[in-house]
Amino acid sequence: MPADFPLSLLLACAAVLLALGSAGSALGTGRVPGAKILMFLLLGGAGAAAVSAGLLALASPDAAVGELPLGLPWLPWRLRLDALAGFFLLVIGLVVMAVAVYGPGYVRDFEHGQDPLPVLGAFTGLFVVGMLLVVLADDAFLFMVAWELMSLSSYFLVAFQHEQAANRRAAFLYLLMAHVGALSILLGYGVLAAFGGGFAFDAMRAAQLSPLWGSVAFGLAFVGFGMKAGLVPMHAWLPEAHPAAPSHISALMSGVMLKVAVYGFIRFTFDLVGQLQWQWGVVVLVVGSLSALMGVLYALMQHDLKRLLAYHSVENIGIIFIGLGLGLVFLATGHPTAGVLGLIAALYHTLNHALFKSLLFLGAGAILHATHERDLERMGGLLRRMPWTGLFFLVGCISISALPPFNGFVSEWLTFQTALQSWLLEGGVLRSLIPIAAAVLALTGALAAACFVKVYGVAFLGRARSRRVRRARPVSRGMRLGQGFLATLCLLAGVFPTTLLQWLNAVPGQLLGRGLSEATAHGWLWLTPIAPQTASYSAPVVLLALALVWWLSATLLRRGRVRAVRRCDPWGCGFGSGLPGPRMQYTATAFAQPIRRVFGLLFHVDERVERDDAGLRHQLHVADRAWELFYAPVVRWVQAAARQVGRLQSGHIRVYLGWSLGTLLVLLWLIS
Amino acid sequence: MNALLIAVFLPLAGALVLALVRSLALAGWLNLGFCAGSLAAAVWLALQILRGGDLTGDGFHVDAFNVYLVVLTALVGLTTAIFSRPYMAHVCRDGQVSEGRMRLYHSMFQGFLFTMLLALTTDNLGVLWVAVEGATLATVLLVSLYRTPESVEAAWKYFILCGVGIALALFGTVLVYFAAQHALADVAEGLSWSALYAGADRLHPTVMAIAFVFLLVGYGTKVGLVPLHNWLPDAHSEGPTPMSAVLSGLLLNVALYAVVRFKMLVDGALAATDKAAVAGHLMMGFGLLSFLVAGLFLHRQRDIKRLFSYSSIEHMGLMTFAFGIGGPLATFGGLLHMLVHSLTKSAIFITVGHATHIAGTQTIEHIRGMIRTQPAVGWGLLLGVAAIAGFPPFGVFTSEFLLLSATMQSWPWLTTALLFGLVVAFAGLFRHLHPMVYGKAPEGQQPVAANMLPVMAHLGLVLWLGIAIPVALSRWLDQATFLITGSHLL
Amino acid sequence: MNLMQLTLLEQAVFVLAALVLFLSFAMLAQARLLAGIHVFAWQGAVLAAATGLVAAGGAPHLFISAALTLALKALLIPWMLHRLVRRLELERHVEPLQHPALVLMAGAGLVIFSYWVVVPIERLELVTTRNILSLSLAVVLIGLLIMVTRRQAVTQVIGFMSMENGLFLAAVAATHGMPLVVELGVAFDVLVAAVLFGVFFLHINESIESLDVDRLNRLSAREDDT
Amino acid sequence: MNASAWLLVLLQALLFLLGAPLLVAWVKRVKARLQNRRGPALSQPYRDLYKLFGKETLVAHTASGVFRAAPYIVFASTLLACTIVPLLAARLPAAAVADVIVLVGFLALGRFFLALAGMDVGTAFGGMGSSREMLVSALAEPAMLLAVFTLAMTAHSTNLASVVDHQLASGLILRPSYLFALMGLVLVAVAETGRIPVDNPATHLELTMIHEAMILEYSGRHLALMEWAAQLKLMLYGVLIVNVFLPWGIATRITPAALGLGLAAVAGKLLLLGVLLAVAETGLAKMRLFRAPQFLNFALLLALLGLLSHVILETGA
Repeated sequence: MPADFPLSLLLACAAVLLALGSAGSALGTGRVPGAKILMFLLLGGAGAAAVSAGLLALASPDAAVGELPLGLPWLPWRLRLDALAGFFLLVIGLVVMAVAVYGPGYVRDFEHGQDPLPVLGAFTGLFVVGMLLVVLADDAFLFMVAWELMSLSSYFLVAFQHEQAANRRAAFLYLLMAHVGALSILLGYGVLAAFGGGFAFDAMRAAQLSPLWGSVAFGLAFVGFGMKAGLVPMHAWLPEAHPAAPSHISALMSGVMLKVAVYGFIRFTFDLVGQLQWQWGVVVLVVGSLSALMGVLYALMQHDLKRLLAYHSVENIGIIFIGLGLGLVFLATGHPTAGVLGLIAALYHTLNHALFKSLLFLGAGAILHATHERDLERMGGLLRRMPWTGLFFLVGCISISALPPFNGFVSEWLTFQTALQSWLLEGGVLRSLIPIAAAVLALTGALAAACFVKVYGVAFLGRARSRRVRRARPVSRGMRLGQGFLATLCLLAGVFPTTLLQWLNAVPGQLLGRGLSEATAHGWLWLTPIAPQTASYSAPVVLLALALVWWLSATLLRRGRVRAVRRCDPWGCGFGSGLPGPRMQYTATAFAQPIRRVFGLLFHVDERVERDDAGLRHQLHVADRAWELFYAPVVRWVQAAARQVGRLQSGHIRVYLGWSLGTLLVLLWLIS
Repeated sequence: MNALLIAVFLPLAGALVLALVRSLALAGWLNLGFCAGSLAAAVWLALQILRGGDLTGDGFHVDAFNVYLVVLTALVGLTTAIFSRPYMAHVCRDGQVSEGRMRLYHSMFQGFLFTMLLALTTDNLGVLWVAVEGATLATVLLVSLYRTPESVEAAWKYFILCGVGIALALFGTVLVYFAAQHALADVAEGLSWSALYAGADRLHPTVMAIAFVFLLVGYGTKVGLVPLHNWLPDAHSEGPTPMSAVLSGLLLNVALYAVVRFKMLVDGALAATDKAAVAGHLMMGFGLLSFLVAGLFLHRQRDIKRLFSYSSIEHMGLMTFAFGIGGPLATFGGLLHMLVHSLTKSAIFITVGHATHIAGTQTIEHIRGMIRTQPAVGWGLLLGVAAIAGFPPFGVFTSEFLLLSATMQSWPWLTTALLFGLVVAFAGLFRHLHPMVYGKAPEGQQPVAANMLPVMAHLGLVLWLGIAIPVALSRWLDQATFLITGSHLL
Repeated sequence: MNLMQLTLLEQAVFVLAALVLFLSFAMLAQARLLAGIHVFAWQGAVLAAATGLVAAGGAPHLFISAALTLALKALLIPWMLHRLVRRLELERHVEPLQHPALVLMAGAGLVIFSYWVVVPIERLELVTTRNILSLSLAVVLIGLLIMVTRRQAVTQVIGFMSMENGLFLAAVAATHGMPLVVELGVAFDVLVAAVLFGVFFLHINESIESLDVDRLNRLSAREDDT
Repeated sequence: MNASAWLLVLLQALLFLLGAPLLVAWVKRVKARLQNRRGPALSQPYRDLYKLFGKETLVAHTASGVFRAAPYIVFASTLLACTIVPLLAARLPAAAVADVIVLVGFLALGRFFLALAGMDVGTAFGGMGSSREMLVSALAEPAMLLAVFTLAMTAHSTNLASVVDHQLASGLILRPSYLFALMGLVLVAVAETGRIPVDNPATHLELTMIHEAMILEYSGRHLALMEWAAQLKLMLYGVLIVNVFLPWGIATRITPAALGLGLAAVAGKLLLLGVLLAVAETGLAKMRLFRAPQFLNFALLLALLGLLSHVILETGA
């Protein structure tokens, strides 16, 4: 019973209960005054409890276990909170807190719309409950229950604004793929359970699998979790579903739910399967690189802000899996230090992505809230309309573009460092494959930077392209606070990587029996993953130096003969008097056009120029190739099968009787 | 014993009484009252059995297995009666059904319950047959209650196909009796299941094998196993909705119950031979076939009630498969699935009844935006389908989890087939469900006076079972498992 | 086996059983509706006789079921069918069989098949009953075959009833009848079934102006047709 | 040692600041000579900078804070990137602050804000320039990193100081991988510093310009900072090439003599490099924008070849 739980686990359970309470109190919204505030208070409480539980778990040397009197009689729900689970609790908690602060302002739109607030709030709570329980689960049954609870409740959230057909379609696709993934995971657990004799994780850890069955289990889990995480080519649902949900939910889905999938993969591969094989690492590495590249390229082609961010989730998940793949390769070939480094890099990027992707989605939500616009082509000049959001969004852009001194850079730097350890490996193939993956990572980073120059430049800079955007108002204080919270965390995680790494070390410490002792050996100032002479990075100094140079140059130049800055019109580009209109600005599509031409064959581009009475009309559709390659055939096949089967129900009773007679004869013949 | 007699014969009395009651309102309440009474008696009986052990005599045989189904039958009967009272009143007000036929309806409702309970509790295989046939006769008139050409056609198909099937079952019963005559000392009890079970090993294997084929085809027709299922969607879709609820929730279970009983005998008889597991294998084959085919059928439906009747076929296939595997885990899962499926499916049919009243049609294309028109109905449908599709935290997931793990233990490769079927069926359900519940509300559709209490009760139970199976219930199921497989799970 | 070992009575039962099978064939081949009903009545009568003989052979309780059979199968049901046919002006109705030869071959095949099925029941004292079982199985299967091959609702019912005859034959000859309660229950069900059939004839007739079951296929339109 | 080392870092930064314009002037002059012109005096860039600092700074109405912050950020990040490159001496503490990957990061940071600034005013040209700049850099960055990885994998380090050390220690070894990496890096440098054939710093022809298009709206001290940063970048790449691939002459001990030698050596090498660059620019013509990707893919190919030849030829496996 919960009575004898350790403190960390108690806090975790408290988080679950608080989230449940938030779901419950949501049912009162609309009728009971203040229920809305209570709902978000409880949600925030859940987040805080999760964070504290996670920190406790990271600090404590061993795992906290407990049992709930629920589930199957012979398989009660077993909870286990070790460093890995703790870390992910931390990730979930932080974002949930931000969302709880942001939410009250954002949902104001829904209070008077016909999409009822109670539904939104209730499923948000359940969604958080599901994610927390997945992380806490210590047996496959509870894991699957929580996992599907997470999928189901998030599905309801995706379908929340169900009057647009696109959202319905997205929700259906999402639930379908989530279900397929879940069954694949279940099958993977089944293999482990068959060898370990039980669905409890302890039994699975003890299981001795033959390499073949190990690979089977790994493959199933990889497909299952990859489908949830949105790895190419299993990503099709992601860019559809994430934009469909309300923005703070998109933040939760992109920022946290995908991480829960990462958690599942790590738990399954690094913890349960046992004997690792380097081939797995190669698979993960290749798929990860593919996802990173395709994700960012497709993101560049989007001009719907939330869709673009969703594609960036594909990219960042790819980066995370690159790290995991490197870790797998190194661990399986007996280079624990490099392996641990890979795992750490992946975890670090997991945290970072959770922070900045949620930040960006909250920002997109703020824009949506203020302008009811998601289309970049109609934005512009928002920085002057909503300065705070603009500032925080800029932080998010810099972080996701992996620029120093923000957090995205650190994790990519660590990944590069891991890749550079490939000289340790024997096989020439691996040794040359890994740097190529690193090059892909570099390309991805550069393209991401390009993409966010586009986003920020088009949305926040320049001049407004539509009336509603021109009249945008700043959003409420709570919404700004939520973004600011995440932005601050982004900066901190970028500037104090060493301190963060000290916490992170506990994860591989418990999982693989060793951490990166060297990385943090030279004080909080220096991050030295392998050894000081190999590579080192001191984010605080960098930040300091940047600020110093900036200040120096600024102050020195102010001393110049002319201080003042005079405002004037920009150059008219030879258009004679006055400014060229806002429509003369580069659009998002135009910005991405060179890249679209360079990487043309990766997209399914449908570009046509039509002439109608309004003049020339240029239409451009960039479709995801994954559809025609992977999804359409399956659909066609099922339809055909259904058609064949349909003939059974011919409607003629004599045919039916014939079936009975035939069946009877066949069976009699069978048993004689 | 009294509890048993009350539980079984109260509905019979109800049938007789209701045949005479003219007042519609009174009939509705009486119907409800009789169901409540028999439920109370059934619970009482269950307590007796669980405390005092099996109860055999006077041609009855009650053990943990069938008392479980007795309670389930009585429960679903009651909730359906609760739903049926306002629903049928509405139907009657629409003038679809005349007063006289309402009397027929209520009387036959009770009659149907009586045959169900009799079939479950009797010890005499002949009486079992009579009862199941009686169930057909009782329901066939209800299927054609509306007297539309479609309903008549459906009733005719139902009647002929089930009649033929049941006739074959009788032939199988005769064969069993024939085998018994040369195996049992006392020919008089040659049809007593308990006696046969006691002496199963002495029954002539070949005769029993042939008999089982006939029984499987016969009762399997009623279970709705592919390719004997054709009557099922017709009968479900054309009859009044409460009928569909009890057909899906109860009749199929009882037929499956009969098959399982006979399987127990046949397994005993064939234990020594080289075809020891043939019965199980036949059931597995039928079950898997039905499961997969029905899943594909879901994609082609235009009528909402046909949709869910195919889903019933699918789930019956799953249960048949489970009992075919045998083994404690699979059987436990199968029993649990019987429970959750009956509860969920009847809840769904109840909701569908309201939905069809709102839309004024059963055609899926015209049922739109339920959540907007009447949120309670829309959400009921949505959650019910989510439950039946096997999403946690609903209990269907639990039982399917058990079935899957049992399959993984004994037939690992079949697991993939099961998972494939699950996905196909899920897609088939939701692709139709989505437009029905979501989207804008169509013009001119008014909310109806919907009584969602039964639905909430059922789904609540299913939810509870999904989150935690009470110890008492698991003991109960384990006892039943022990009866069927001869070994405990717990 | 040779008939010498059997008593006269048993031989007679054999003959009657063979007769029942023959009458099934007659029904299978019969094109005219009324004639079909008559053949069915005769089958009932023969069955009743066989039951009577078995009863005389030392199973007195079978006299009751003999009487029941006679009353139901030979008299009541044929009479009801007759009335219906007249009421629906179907006396002149003729339903020629497509490929009669093929159908009769199939029937013969079913006979052989049913014999082949029951052969493995090897126990000497069962030989007689075993063969009668094969006969009755054949009757059942042929009854089903009739239902498959005929489009006329009435003929289908006849086929169905002759299936029941086959069951009775098995019950009587192989197991000297079932316990009384079962017999009564079965008889009751058959009666109700017959009545219901009558009711349905009327409904069907008024819904599709004929009893051609092939025209009962509106429901298949409830599913996508592709 | 430590304090003096940090002083040396500052000295290096100062050298960069002062030397960068000179290098540009040198290239210009040599080019002019190759084209039979007299060309501007070597002091011309300094004069330009001075003039710009003195001029009034205009900012468009439509520009936001990003526009005004960008010059400082660009300048600062470029200067920081310079400080970690060993100019005179190999073992400098600054190299520990940030390794070569961070160096790439600094350049990326500068470029990010440069491109944002280009889009801030809201004219057509700025966006065009930013778009092109991001395309070029996106293709150049992987090539540069691959080239760098070749070094790093040989030296088992991304710390520039250690790389240079490793070079000096291992003496003159003809490595095919280095050859390819060097060529790749040169091409990247050409593209990144906006030289012919990818971009032409001397033109304001709308259709071809990249870098100039972004800073079109700048004036006064802002423009000066931007220009200076560009010059720093050129010198940075030059030093990177000459000192990492051919580090001989660089000081390994901090003594005046050694430092003097280092200064002479690096100056000589840079001047030579400048001549080469001038010759190349005179010989080549500016290419269309959509041929630039091919140019950079070639660079990527070279870098990749370098890496593979390192893996295949130079490691015992």
